[in-house]
Amino acid sequence: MRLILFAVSLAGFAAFFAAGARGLRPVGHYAGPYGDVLNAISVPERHATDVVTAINFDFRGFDTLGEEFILFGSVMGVLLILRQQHDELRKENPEEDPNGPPAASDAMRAFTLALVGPMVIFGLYIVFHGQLTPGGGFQGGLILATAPLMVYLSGKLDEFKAVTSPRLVEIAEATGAGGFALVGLAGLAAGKNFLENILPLGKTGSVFSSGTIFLISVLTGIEVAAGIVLAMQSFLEHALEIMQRGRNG
Amino acid sequence: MSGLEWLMGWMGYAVAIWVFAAGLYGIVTSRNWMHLAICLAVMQSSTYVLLLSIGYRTGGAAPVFADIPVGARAVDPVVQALTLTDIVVEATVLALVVVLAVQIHKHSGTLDPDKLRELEG
Amino acid sequence: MGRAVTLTHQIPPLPIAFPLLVAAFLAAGRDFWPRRLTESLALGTSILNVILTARLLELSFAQPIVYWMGGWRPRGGVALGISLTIDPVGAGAALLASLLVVAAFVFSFKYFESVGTLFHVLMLVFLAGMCGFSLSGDMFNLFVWFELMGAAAYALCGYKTEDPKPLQGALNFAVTNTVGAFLALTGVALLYGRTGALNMAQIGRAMSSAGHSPDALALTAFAFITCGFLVKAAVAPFHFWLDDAHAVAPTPVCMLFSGVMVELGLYGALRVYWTVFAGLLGSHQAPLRGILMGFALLTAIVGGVMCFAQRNLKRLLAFSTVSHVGIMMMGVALLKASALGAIAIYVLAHGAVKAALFCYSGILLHRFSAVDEMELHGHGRAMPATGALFGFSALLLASLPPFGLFTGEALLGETAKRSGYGWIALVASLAAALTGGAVLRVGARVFLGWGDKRKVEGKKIKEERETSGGQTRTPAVMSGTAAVLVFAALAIGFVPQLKVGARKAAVDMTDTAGYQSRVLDRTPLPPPAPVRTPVEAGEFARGLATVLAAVALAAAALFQRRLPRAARAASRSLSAGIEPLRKLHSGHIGDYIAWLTVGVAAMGGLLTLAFR
Amino acid sequence: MILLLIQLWALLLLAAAALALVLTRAPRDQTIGLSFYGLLLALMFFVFQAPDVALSQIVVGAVALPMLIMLGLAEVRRHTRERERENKKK
Repeated sequence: MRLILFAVSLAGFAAFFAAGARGLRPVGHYAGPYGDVLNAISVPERHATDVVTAINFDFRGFDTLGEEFILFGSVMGVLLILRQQHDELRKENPEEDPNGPPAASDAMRAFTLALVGPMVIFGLYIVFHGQLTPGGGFQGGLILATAPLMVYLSGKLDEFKAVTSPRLVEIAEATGAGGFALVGLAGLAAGKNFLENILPLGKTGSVFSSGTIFLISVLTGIEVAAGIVLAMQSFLEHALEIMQRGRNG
Repeated sequence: MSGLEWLMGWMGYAVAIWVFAAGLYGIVTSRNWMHLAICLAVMQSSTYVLLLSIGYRTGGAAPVFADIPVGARAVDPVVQALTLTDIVVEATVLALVVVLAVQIHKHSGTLDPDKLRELEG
Repeated sequence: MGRAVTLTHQIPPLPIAFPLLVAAFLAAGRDFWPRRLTESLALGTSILNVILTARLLELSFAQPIVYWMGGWRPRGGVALGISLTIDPVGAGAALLASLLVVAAFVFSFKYFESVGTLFHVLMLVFLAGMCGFSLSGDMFNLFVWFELMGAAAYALCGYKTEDPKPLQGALNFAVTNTVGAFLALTGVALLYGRTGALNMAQIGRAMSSAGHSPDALALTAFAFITCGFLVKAAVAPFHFWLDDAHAVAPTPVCMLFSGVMVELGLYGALRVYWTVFAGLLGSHQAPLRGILMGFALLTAIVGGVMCFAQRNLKRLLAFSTVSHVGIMMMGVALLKASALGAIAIYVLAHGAVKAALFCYSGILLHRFSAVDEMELHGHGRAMPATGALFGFSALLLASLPPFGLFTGEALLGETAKRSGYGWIALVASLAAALTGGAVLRVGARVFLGWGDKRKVEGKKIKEERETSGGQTRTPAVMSGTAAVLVFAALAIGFVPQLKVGARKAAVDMTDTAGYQSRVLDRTPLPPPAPVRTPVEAGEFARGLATVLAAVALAAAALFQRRLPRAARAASRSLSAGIEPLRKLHSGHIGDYIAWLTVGVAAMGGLLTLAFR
Repeated sequence: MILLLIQLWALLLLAAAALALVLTRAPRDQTIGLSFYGLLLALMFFVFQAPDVALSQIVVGAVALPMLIMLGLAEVRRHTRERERENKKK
């Protein structure tokens, strides 16, 4: 009954959607003006060659501020929801069933561990070249976040705990998110508008160019990497505890 | 050839509608919260396809002016920026849904919304 | 230009940026900041937000504000960056959100069993999201703040994680609202494809110059965006998530959900209509009014009936919110500035009363670990003051003249009459009587011990307390917050400036051409002059009749056994009649999304028919 | 011309994959499917001249999200086992 009703309205919905989409220009005939104007002014006025990054961190940086805090809020939410679980588990007896990394051969472990270095370098490269080539704070931050995961998968648990010291990661996340807001407020302090560029633009094409775009990209990288690690950590915390007890006992 | 181009002209939108509808169908018929989360992701990918189709320009380059001169024919960078934001939003909401689903399973032993009709008003 | 002028010009981003900054700061040391510091800092920030948004309200009355992020001013009518476009309605919404967050923080001060700092961090993020949503002048930016509100709200909802019930509620809430958000985003994408713009003023101008009759794309975009926001506004048939979310969210969060978040959904729909679609769809106002009114009436009645049928106080209050949203939606549907002014007052008063009532449910939960009406039977006899205020709030909810909710509803009735929709006032009265009656019934049962003391059938529903400390008395912060809120709702009816201001604010919001020229051109049009609307004596009588009906309904429910035989049979068949309606509220996400699809398809079909 | 064909092909694959993903009911298969779907989306972004988006889609859609769901499923399996064990004790 419910399904019939749903099927009928789904068909209606799709037809209505399609009727609306017929009013669009055919794919391939984008007519501007917004994107074209930004394509034209991004290099001369912001010294940023990757226009998408320039939009994300400057022209529409306010969107990204909101988006960073969506990430921030979700990570806080994940911590909030998983928190009780951890409190309970401390009271429970340790089980002999470690939900740890999947059993892997030594060669495999060495391989994953060897990937950590390149991942970090690649991530940093992407973060720092955001304004020049495809990539930026998000993408680089996400790649950076996979590095600790590699350490975890390779079974080096103590090292994993060391590189993901909760307090450090927490502070890093808050710095990234709060720093973004601070950069915005710095514009006000300089007598300009919120999120307006206040740094020298530098030479187009060099790493330290395009003023606040570069700075915000780096801050976003920190935020994203730390946020993901923080969320991952609270997921894995339980497994880690059990494994360590198993090793000690 | 023009037939192919005509096809291309609407295919992006058609796929966006298709994907949205498929995601909705999946959500409504889902018997498992994890499955539902993935259907939500599918539904959300519809907006990426729609946005990028809208901003595409035949023969346009990517909006990165490192190797091409300013003023060269390029696709719309705005929809790409929007899609990027959208991807991050989707991922974070999905993370919340998955964590909540795991907690539900922990307390009730099931992931099936049908068996969880506890909220009846 | 002096320094002071610059400072004034820099206020607009602050109500959004400050809470975010403080949230990040609190999160940085969430394990080692002392509890007192966290609480004071969070409370201080929300008070600062009240001051800032109040100043914005004052400034925007003189001249609506346009603020360009990053200093990217429009060139040749093309917006390069994101604008905050602040008119009195937007600033007022942000102010209401800030005020209620202050109330929520005060209510939860000291006694609320907190999870360290996370609660405060998320509340501040939530606050920033609500302010951003109210002030933004950019379509996609609206979506971003909408999602930020959402993410914080879902997390706050899953706060009590011991049993699967809250989790299921939070999940239903998250999934339904996410689907709504992506529906809205699809609409935004369609508009962008047509106009190549994201700023609402620019889209509006491009849409109305594109042609005189609205085509399918305009209708689809309108339906998707409106439905997306109506999901947040809990308009039927998109409302199913609301009672689940309220039943499980902690009390201070409920205050915000009902008091302002839901109303912001309506605000979003209004904002988009008046900036983007008014020029285009304006020539077809009559059918559009009819369609929107249909949704409004359905919401008011479904909410009212379901409200009366609840036993769980929080769920009951949630359905009353649905019903009142229906009344507000009537004002939206009239598509008139005077209706909008009426709604503005109504929203303020409703926010205060509803927040107060949630405070009382929180107090009951604190004292007796229960929110079930039957279980609480007679428990409140020792709390006469609380009971009196609770009962008074119930009367306010039934729009007792001449207080806040009445003022709004009377103005709404006036406008409706002049638009040829005079009869909707009766539906509004019915909804108000049902919800007010339901709350009165609970009050009489709990605080006076009236009515039948039926055994609680089925398993006893154990509610978890959210507070620490002794159960023998009510902390002053809790009862104080509630009393202040009741007083605010009461006072709203007596401030004549408020009526004048609301009218002016509404005229500003509906001035589509003025909005566009303020944002895009250097020479703004002069603001239009508001029109006067006096309240008639007829409305006064209707208000009194509504209250009497509410009392009668409550009495009938309490003393069912003493009713004459015929009336008893009638009430029995009535409750059998609403059984299918109850069944629809199944708590099952698949059902909810199916209904959402039905709603969107219905709106789409009706629009298509009406505009052919 | 060749780009056009690739674009069409990517879109068609995407449509098919979306349906398949929705109809797959076993969560573990679905996780692998999600990863594949994420890659397809990234491919589509790439041929639509959106390298920035493609890059983040690879990291988010093909790696992070499937990983998240895998972790979630692992937790679910653990709970199930614990529950079974408790039931046996009784």
